[in-house]
Amino acid sequence: MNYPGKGLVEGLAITARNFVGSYFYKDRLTTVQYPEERVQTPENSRTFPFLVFDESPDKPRCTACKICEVECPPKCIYIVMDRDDKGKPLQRPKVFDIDISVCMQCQICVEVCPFESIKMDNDYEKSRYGRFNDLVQRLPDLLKSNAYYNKIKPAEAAEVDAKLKAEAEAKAAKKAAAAAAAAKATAVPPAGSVT
Amino acid sequence: MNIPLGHYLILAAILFAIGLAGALTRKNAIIVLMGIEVMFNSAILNLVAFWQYKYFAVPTAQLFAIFAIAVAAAESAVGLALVIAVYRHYKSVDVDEMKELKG
Amino acid sequence: METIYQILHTTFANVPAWAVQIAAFLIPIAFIFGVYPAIFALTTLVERKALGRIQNRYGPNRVGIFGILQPLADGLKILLKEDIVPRVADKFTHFLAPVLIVIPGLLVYLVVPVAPGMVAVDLKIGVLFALAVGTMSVIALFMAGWASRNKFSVLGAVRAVAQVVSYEVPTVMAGVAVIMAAGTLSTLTIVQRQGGGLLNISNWYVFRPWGLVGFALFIIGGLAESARCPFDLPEAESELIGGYHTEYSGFKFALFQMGEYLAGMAMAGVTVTLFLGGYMGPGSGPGLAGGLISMLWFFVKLAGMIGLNIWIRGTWPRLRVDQLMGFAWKVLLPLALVNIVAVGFWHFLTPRPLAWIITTGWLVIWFLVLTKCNASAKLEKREYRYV
Amino acid sequence: MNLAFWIISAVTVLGALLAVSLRNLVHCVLALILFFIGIAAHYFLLRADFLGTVQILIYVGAVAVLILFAIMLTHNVTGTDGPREILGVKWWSGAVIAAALAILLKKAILSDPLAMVLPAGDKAQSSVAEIGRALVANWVVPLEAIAILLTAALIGAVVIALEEIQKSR
Repeated sequence: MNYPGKGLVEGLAITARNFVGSYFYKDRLTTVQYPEERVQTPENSRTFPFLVFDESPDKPRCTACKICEVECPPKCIYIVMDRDDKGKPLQRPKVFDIDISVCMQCQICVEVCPFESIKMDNDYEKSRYGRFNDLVQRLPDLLKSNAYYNKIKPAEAAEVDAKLKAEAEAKAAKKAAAAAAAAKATAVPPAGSVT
Repeated sequence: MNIPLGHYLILAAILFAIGLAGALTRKNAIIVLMGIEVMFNSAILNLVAFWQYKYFAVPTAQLFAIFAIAVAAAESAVGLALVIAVYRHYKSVDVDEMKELKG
Repeated sequence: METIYQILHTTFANVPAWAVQIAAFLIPIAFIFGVYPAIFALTTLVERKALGRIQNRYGPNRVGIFGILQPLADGLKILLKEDIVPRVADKFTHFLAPVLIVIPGLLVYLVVPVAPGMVAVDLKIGVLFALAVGTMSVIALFMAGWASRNKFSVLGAVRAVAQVVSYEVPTVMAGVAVIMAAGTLSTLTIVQRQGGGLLNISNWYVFRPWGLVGFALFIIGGLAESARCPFDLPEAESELIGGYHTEYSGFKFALFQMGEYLAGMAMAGVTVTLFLGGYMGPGSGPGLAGGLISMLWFFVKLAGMIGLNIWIRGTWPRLRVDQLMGFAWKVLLPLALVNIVAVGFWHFLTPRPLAWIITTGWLVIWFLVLTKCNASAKLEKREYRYV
Repeated sequence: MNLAFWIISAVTVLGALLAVSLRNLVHCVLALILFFIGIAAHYFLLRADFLGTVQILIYVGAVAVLILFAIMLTHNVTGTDGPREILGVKWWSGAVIAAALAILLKKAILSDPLAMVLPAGDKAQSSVAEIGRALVANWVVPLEAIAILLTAALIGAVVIALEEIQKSR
């Protein structure tokens, strides 16, 4: 049946159905009431980088090699290597700043890191009141534990852990082999020296 | 209300004079038309005042006022259409510049 | 006013007459200035919530329980905002326009009866007064647009003026139908004529063939005159930024919003008075209880009309400018004129069923003719060269 | 009521004066609207409610809007009258003629005993029904003449305004 104003009437019917339905069927409402409830972010979603440490924040995986600082396209990373009193490099960052107002979340730092140290976070609540200093993430803000990494991205973290473990085992095996070779060469087997 | 009729008549006369002055002195055709509207309205005010003070038994004065308002509306419609036509022709609404009909 | 005077005079017998007179004078004014702006504030909230629900969202629900304090928060926010006046604007006119835009909206309520005898002024020419005052907002709109010295403002103002002037004609003609049927211009009498019948309902003018057409015309005209969706071309955001109120901020902008809503509600009130029987409804009548029920009925109907406005706003898309003018002059105006003839039929054909049949037939035939004549060209299936 | 008369009269005269003397055309129209509303208020004061409403409906709602549209279509808003021209010979001559007319009319009015007539009293009320009955009974021929005149004026205005557009195409 076709009558004048059919489209208008049908439109009114649809909006009326939406209006009434939104009170009875909660799944119609697409709005998330943000501070009370949050959307579960997908596992591979990413916001800004953070630094992973294994046991304690004093010993991050990062060695301050500055590869990420060089590779970062918008140059938002600034690293100073820590040195001891004699000026000997300690292979850990003294300063590690990421300006998240500049960072474009490209994940290139993660790609280039040889130590699986820098990873992408999925924490999206980074708004601050200031425009400049508040948006620079310092080393203490950036350091997060491996457990946290495992929590936010289980699959990826498990893969990384497995890889690191394999690497460590390979390294240990290599060391053991080298030690064994050395022991064979010196014919003095240092039993139990490699665990 | 104890305003004598003369007050209304004098008010209408003043308004009429103002409208006349506007129609005579201004060069812009639209303001000339507006002056004519002022004169129209003052005349209609006279009609209504006379109706109220002397001839309230019959509504004839109001009818005349309504007719006058209708005529004034028609006049202003045609007048403004003419102004627009003149503007299209001369690119101006200045009545002093329309000299083509001068002898 | 007289009724209020009577009530007060009988209730407070020992109060001097002049005090009662002043009170009877002030109460309607206080009512108009208090109740309708309050309804406006509530309407902004309800509208936002309803539009949200129509789009499957929650509306504002943060400030207070169910967001009930949202209008207060909005008002506070807009009061604290900076009031910016463009440097090249015509300062005085720019200032005057938002002040003037509220006045016509409030003036219309003077003649809208809310209960038996409860009308601020029972003018003999009430309907005409409401329609005439409603058109005065045109001037304020034009002042706002012109004084801003902004091409979008001027375009919006010119659109608004053209729209209001065009839609005023069919609206007034639709009102003429009611005036002819009621034989009076007084709003109070028009409402009284719609009383009686079954449950005080069956005599509403909307339940007459010509009344239904007039009702539709009046709603459309009211929407267009208050520049509400789907006739919100004067402030079409996608084309004109904000239309005539582009250059207004802070409290002046709030006044524009208020003026628009008040005008829309005023048109809704006049529609209720003319077609929906005003305060008439089951249980309404004189006396205190009947008066309260009458008032309730009036406000229920007003809320219904406002709800209809919101529903339409949430559904229909905006018209194009040529469609807007064509609709007013080619559809609504002929229909309104035909409607007046229909009232004549209704008045002079004596057996009621015959009047029903002939009036309905006349209107339906003309409606079909008008829709046929104004049907847009059939769109052919488009062939695209590059798919 | 007397006070109302004086206030409304002052507003009306002010509106008329501003309407013909301001330089900016749009300001002139706004002053003219003030004048129209003042006249409508006078009608209300004279108990011609219907006429006052018609005045607002037609003059404020239609004629003023028409003038505003004419101004918008001629985009010559500020006008060409500079201060020099405003106080020129033409101005003085016009003002003198208008003042002379006003004085003459005043003399004529005040010399007539009619000028002191007081209003007929409260029973003088306009009735819309009466007006309507008179319109379609005694005055039906003028009414139809007005209708034809308005139609002719409407068509004429459209033709005049359209002619030039068609030529320019």
